Amino acid sequence: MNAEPDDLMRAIEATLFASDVPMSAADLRLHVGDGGDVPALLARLAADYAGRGINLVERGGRWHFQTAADLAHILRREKEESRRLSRAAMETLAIISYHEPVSRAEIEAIRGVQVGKGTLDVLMEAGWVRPAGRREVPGRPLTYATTPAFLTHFGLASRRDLPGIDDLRAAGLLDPVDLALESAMAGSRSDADPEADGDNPVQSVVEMDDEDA
Amino acid sequence: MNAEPDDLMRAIEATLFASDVPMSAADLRLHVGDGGDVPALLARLAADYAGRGINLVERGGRWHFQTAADLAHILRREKEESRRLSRAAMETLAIISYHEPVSRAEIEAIRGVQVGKGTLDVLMEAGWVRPAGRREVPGRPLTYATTPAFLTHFGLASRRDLPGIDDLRAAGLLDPVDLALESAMAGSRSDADPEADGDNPVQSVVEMDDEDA
Amino acid sequence: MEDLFLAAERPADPDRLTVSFDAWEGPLDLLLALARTQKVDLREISILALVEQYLDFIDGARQLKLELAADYLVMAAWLAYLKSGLLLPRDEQIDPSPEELALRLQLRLQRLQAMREAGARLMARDRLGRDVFPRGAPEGLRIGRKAAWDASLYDLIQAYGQVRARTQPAVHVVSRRAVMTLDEAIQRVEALVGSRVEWTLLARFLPEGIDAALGRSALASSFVAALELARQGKVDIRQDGIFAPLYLRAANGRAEAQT
Repeated sequence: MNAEPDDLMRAIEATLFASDVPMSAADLRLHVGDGGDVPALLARLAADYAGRGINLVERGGRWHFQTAADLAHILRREKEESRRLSRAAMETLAIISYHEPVSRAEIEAIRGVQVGKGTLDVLMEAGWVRPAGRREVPGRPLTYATTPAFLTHFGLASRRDLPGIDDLRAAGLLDPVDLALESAMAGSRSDADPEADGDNPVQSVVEMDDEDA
Repeated sequence: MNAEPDDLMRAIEATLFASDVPMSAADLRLHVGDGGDVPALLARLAADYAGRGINLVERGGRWHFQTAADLAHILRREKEESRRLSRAAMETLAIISYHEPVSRAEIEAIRGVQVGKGTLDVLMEAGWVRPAGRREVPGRPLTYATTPAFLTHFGLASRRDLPGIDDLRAAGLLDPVDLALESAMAGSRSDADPEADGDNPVQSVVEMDDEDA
Repeated sequence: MEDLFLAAERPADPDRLTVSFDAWEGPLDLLLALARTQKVDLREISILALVEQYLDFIDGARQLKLELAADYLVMAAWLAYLKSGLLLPRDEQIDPSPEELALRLQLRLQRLQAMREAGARLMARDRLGRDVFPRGAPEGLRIGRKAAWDASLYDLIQAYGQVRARTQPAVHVVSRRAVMTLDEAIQRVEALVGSRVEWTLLARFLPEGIDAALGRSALASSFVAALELARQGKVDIRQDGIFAPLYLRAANGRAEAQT
């Protein structure tokens, strides 16, 4: 790109840039006029842009600009976003992990609220839950189970490592909702306690249906 | 365009070229990575393209490629002209851009007529004007300001580039009438007094953040 | 616009006039158009001359029986007032002075003119999509967002604990709170008021030495009791102002009847 671009070349450059379709030398002449050697200028332009991030290329007699092929990867970036599971998804995952293989109807019976289809989709997309065959009962419901990736993510050697009901009770995690509500209302744990959010039973009472992830 | 473009510069060039919206340096870093002086390379790229048929321009901190202005005659598309702004919309846009943030009542005070409901709608639909919060005075009126798309469309690097804004300000023509009246009645202090600007508390209240682009 | 104005100045030839006030966006716009005909800088404009121009114009329009919007007439009235103020000898001081009003009008015209010019200059810039063009067919950029789900083992077991806790039968116990019932309070207040003729604070009717919770209940009940007794004509209630203390005494009639 050393040469001083002359007006016709600038016009060709701009026209190709602004056009939404590739253009032949004849198409270009309709815009920039007849007074010059359009093919030669196209060749010069192509040489100017060789090695840059943008290239001028010819395909079947039509010219267009495109980004350099070796840079395609930066135009399509994947970005990882850390997202928290919704409460519905978390509870559903917990039920599957404790009761697997378990059907959707069974999950709903345990949760006490319906399980949206999106909730299971999120868990499967996360790679933590898989379909685990059909149960041989009327309706042949699909059952769900956890995956090895689930164990890996939660740092478990096996499902037996999950704390049992007695452990949960001892940890206060089975406290009836009303009691938990009272202590939450007492205020001491509301703001400062980082777990208060997940803990807050008011939310689980109010939120009847699951918000899908 | 003499220097051999390095990889990061090529990546920036390709990304801006492929993008269908103007991009800030931060936007670019999402694609090209953090490992380089993006602003410096943008300046270098802009210099590379100066004088060509395509230019790299900055508008309100965001960069995009566009055709050179002097080539408008070969590229201009007549159909775009069919949707001309009404005079009311044009004046309202001018008032908002020179006075922002500005309330509807203030716009009406300058134009001497009510601002029709459609006028602000048209400007917001065009993406040039946005609501800019409420003014903390009785009635808490909503104020309006321009958007980055406004700068992009009108080819302004920042609001400081608004045509004649410095002259208008120096002449006191961006001051409210009451304030101008006061200083005119006071007589000795002329409108053009450069000190008047910083000196006057009324003005600093009315022009909330006139300076930021 | 200038043509329209000139036409309007010749009301003698009404057939030629097809003036529509839609051509102006309000009186200020019309004034600015008239001011331009003075062909001087707006700062040197003769407001008096402008006022006359406007009044003539409105007059002409009226003779043509054009329907004028109210705001044009309001402006005309205001300008007529301004004109008389500017012309009459000024012995009496009126506030604001006609000069100030004239200056204010001039400043408003300058501001409108400034914004009108600014708008025109803005529109004349090299506008994207009209004079300069973005790339015709950009490939577009894509950032694929891949969710990395975040959950800890604690979240998991806690969620399970909550599910179980929620589905366990809950036992509700309503704790008993000390209250004074309304019946109790009516009996008490009625008995204590007796035939008392002097005004007595409502608070005096509460039991002594009760705790705060019961005290609040007793106060609320006693207040309602007092209202009920007043309704029955057994007590009078007095309050000297909003939130002021309440006083009770035996109702006048009853007290008198007993004395």
